[in-house]
Formats: sequence, structure tokens, C-alpha cells
Amino acid sequence: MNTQPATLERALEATLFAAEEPMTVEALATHLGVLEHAEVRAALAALQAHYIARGVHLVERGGRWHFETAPDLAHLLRREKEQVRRLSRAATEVLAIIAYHEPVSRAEIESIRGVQTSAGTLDVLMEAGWVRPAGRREVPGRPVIYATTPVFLDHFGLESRRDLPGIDELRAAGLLDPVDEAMEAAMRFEPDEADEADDESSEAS
Amino acid sequence: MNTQPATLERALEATLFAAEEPMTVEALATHLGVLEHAEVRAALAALQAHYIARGVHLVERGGRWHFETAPDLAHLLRREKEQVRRLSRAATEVLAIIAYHEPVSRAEIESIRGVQTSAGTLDVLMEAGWVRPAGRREVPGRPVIYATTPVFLDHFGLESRRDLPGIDELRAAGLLDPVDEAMEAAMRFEPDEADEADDESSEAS
Amino acid sequence: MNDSAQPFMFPPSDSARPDADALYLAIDGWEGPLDLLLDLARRQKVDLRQISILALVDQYLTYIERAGALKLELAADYLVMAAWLAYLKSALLLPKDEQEDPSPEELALRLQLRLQRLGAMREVAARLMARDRIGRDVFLRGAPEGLRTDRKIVWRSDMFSLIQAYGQVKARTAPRIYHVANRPVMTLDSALERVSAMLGVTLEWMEIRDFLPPHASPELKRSALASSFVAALELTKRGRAELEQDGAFAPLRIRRLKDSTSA
Repeated sequence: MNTQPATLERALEATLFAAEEPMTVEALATHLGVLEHAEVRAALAALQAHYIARGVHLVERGGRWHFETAPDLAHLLRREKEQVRRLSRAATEVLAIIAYHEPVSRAEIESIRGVQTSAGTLDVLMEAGWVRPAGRREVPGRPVIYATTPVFLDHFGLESRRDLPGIDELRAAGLLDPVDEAMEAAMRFEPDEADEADDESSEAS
Repeated sequence: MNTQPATLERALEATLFAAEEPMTVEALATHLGVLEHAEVRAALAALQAHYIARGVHLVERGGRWHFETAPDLAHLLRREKEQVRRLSRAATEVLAIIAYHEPVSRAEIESIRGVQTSAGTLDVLMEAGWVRPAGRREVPGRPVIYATTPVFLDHFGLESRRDLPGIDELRAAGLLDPVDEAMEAAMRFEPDEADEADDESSEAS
Repeated sequence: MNDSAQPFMFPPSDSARPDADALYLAIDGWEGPLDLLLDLARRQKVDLRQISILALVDQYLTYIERAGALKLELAADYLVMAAWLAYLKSALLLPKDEQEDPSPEELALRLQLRLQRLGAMREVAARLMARDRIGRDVFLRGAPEGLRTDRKIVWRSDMFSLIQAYGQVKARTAPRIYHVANRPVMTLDSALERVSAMLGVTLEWMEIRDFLPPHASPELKRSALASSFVAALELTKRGRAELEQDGAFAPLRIRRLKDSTSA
């Protein structure tokens, strides 16, 4: 019925089925005692192809691999009781701002939102494991800056931050630049404005 | 690459993958809103056939279905990391005494060694597979007696215990020190004791 | 049946925070001044870049007025925003030449840019939330077996260590035999005999050292000295000799008592 899967493919399949957490290529190679990461990568690709049409998919999120159910079957698997409780609107905005601007300080988040962000909002995102403190910005006051985590990528089905919806368009439109920068650009009001905008987006990327 | 799995097959695959417990045909049929149990059974059989050569199997136990690791890959779930450690001096002495005097009880080992032997020392030797309990001595208290194993002979490159050098050979080799030096050794006792304590604590860790 | 696969529980919303509500306006999802403006901007259904800030400010102020009429408690920042927007509105209406820096156009532009950015974030936040999310749209394995790494210690030793250890045990615990060397000594009896004999020769004082065998080894001499001293004491006690010494560690002298020969 099927072609026989290769030994490494079977081993990866069993390991990832049994794993409680997504695993990196390195972790898989170590666990299975395979020396060549390229070999593991190739077998993962074959396994991913095998599952592409099935009810369960093999996916890579932030460099870590796991099995999950096919998205089109969501309606069959959703329980009566919603498992993911709704995030408050404040929290979703803060999460989006962190994801699209990371790393970003709380003051920067607030300046974008124009509203004070209650301490609880960041807590909620950190408790979910989606956001983490990522050091301090070396400016006066040394504010803590925040960034997203691999769990965030996992949860939202993103292979990497490059997959964030619309991030390229936002960057191209300069909407990820601070207001001050945009102000300056707008006030200069020159014919080659379009060129400048392009320049800035390419710098930012 | 593969034939497209049927819709019901995919649904069953995803459901059983996400299920926390094995599920009966009835529960699956109810969950998926399928009226005909026979239909579910047929799809399960197809799914089982699909997984037969893979790293994960679909199995039925007591009327309930679930995925589990292919039996030949079960070892992947419990990986052993080997760590080579040198036997402590205390443990080596105990092992030597057992090898030369077997079968011996712990009290006998202690009386030969002239030092109390921590329980952990015998455990280490049994863990190493070199020593085994060999019954009880039929004296009051019926103490357990210990003997060496074939693994012991193997590790030390001995065909049999008779290959162990005798007392006279040890003396000839300078390994049985004359009395004066034994006296000296006895006087040195304190630093030795400290060594042993170190050894035994590292065994325990 | 998939409860453990959903660690993502959140409090329903920030707006449920009871103590924040007193100074917090949350109507139809409005959360703050920019939010409110943004919502007003959206209701005009125009591009934020094209929107009339003047019209927007008008609507905002009307809203705040109405909210005040509804006796809602307004957050301080709403009022600050309202005051600022009222100023902005008046400045925008004033003739250009009377304006200060920064110009109301600049302020209006800045407001527009901020609204644009927040609008963009709200839009992508919604797109993000609509993705296939774990525990809602896609599900992980319900009962993973789990991977475990057991550490196993492999013990190592060798033949030499083994027999060396045994040798040491045997050596350490072997029965101990003590040899005492046969040393040359002068017994008390022979010293008595010797001293008595020599005392018989003369009545003069003699130093006790003169009684020692002249050619003896140093060990024997020391033994002889000790024995001769004890013999001298014994003879003195029996009344056959007398002892004298000038001081501590001075030569010890002995002589026969005259009448002792008769005794």
C-alpha cells in the first residue's frame, strides 16, 4: 500500500509522536544518535511530505518540529468548551506590537497604543509563554525589552517571525517605524519621498 | 506519493492522535457524527493498515483504539546515556574479597577487610553486574551471601576464578606487603579512610 | 478530552478588572483616547491618511460630551486628550500666521501617524488571532508517551586494581607478629656478684663506673650501669657497703663497711 519508510524516518516518526515538546533537529539527532544533521533534515522533509495529505501534519515552528492535527479538521476536534480562552483586546494588541517590533520596551508599546498598559497584560503574555524579557535597552533608565518566544511561533503556526501576517507590507509602508521618524520623513515633503520610503524599508529589513 | 486517505480516515487519524485516552468505535462514531459503526470500523482497519510499516502503530486493546510507538522502536523512548566511572578503592576491595572468598556474607567481608562496608558499596557492585546474591548461609540470622558473576570474569579477562593469582603469587609480586609495611599502612590509616569516604560518597551520587 | 493540550487560559479581559473600571471607559471595546479616535476614524471608513483631523476631533469631543451627559466617570487621560484636541481644533481653525511651534498641522499629522500605526497593529493582531492556533484549530498529541533519558553508569576496573586491593586488604589485616631482639644485658644477680667481689678487694671508695666491664659494648655498659647501681643499693641496704655522692649527677662512690667482713 505504501512504500516502506526508511529506518530513520520511522525513528523520527516514533520520537516526534512520543515527544512531549517540539524538538529541534539537533535534539533529534542527539536523541537518535545520528551524527549528520543533514540526514535528519532530509528524513524530516520526507516525513513531512508523507503526512501532507493526512489527518495529522508534521510542522516546523521556530526551528522545532512537532506533529499536529490538520487545520481543516479543526471543526471535528473543537470541544464544546473552548480550550483557548479569548485573549483581551489589550493583550492581543500588546502581543502584536511585541511580535512586529521586537525587541520593544514597555514605554514603546505604550507610545504605539497611546494607552497605559496595565502590568497584568504583559504578565498574561509571559504566563502563556509567548513573550519573554529579552534584556535591557542601553539607553538612560535601561528599560527591559520584550520579545516573542518559540512557543509563540508554535501556538500561532508560524515557522518564523518572517511569517507574521502582513509584516512585509507594514515594513514597506513604514508603519513599523517610530512616529518621530515618519514625522521627519513626512515634513521633508520632497518629490523623492517615495524613494526614501523604499530606502528606509530596506534598511529596516 | 500516497493515495489520498479518505475523509473519515483522516478524521479518525486526527481524533485518535489528539485523544488523551484510547477510544471505542462507539465513541469515535459519536464524536465524528458517523451513524454507521461498520463504516468507522472499516476506516480504522484502513488506517491500521496504513500505519503497519510505520514508526507508529494504530492498535486496538480491549475494544479501544489508540496510537502507540512501533514495538521495535520502543527503545527510542527510553534512551540510556552511558557514563563510565572508575570503581572506588573501597568497592574494589570488597569485590576482591568476594572474588577470593566467595560465597561470603557481608559480615565476613567486613571481618576480612577490617573496615565497615557501606551498603552502597555492594549495591554498586551488583549494579555493575559483577556481584550477585547467592542465597543465604544456613547459620543463625541466615545472612545473604554474595558471589561473582560471569560478567565479572568477562570484565576482568578471567576464564574462571581459579585464574586469580594466589596469595603466594601476590606475595611474590610484592602485593602482599611484609609485616613492617603493613604496620606502616595501618598507621597511615587516617588519610586512607578519608579517601574511602570520598570514594563512597561519589558512588552514592 | 484534550484538556492538557491547552495551557493557554486567560482572564476574559482587562476590562473585567474591577478597580480599574472606576476611571476606565470601556464601551464597545473602547479602551483609551487613541482607541476611541481610531474607532471614530474607522467609522468614517476612510484611509487614515485622508481623514480630516478636524472632523475627527469634532466627533471625539461630541462623544466625550455625550459620555459626560451619561454621567460616566471619565478617566483623567480622556480629559487631557479632550483638552488637547480642543486646543488642536481651535488652532486648526485659527488663521495660519498666528500659530506657534509646533504648528497645529504638525500636531494633526503626528496624531494621524499614531492612529495609522495603532490601526495597523490592531489589524495584524486580528489576523494573528485568526491563525490556526494550537488548542483551538490544531491539536497536539493528546497522550504523548514522552521521551526519557536514563543515565546509566558503566563501572570500570581492571585486574591489577583488583589483586592490588586484595593484597592491601590481606596485608592490612594479617596477624601481626612482634619480634623482640635478644639484647646483651647484665642481670641484677650477676651485678650483685660482681660488685660484692670487687668490694672485697679494697676498703677505699670506688666510683661505681669502675665496676663496669671494661670492654663491653655500649648497650651492655648501660645495662651493667643500671644493674650495678641497683646492686649497690641492695648491698647498702644489707649493711655491707655505704654510698656517697657530692651532688646531683656527681660521681657515685661506694666502699665496703669495715665491720661487714666480720658480719
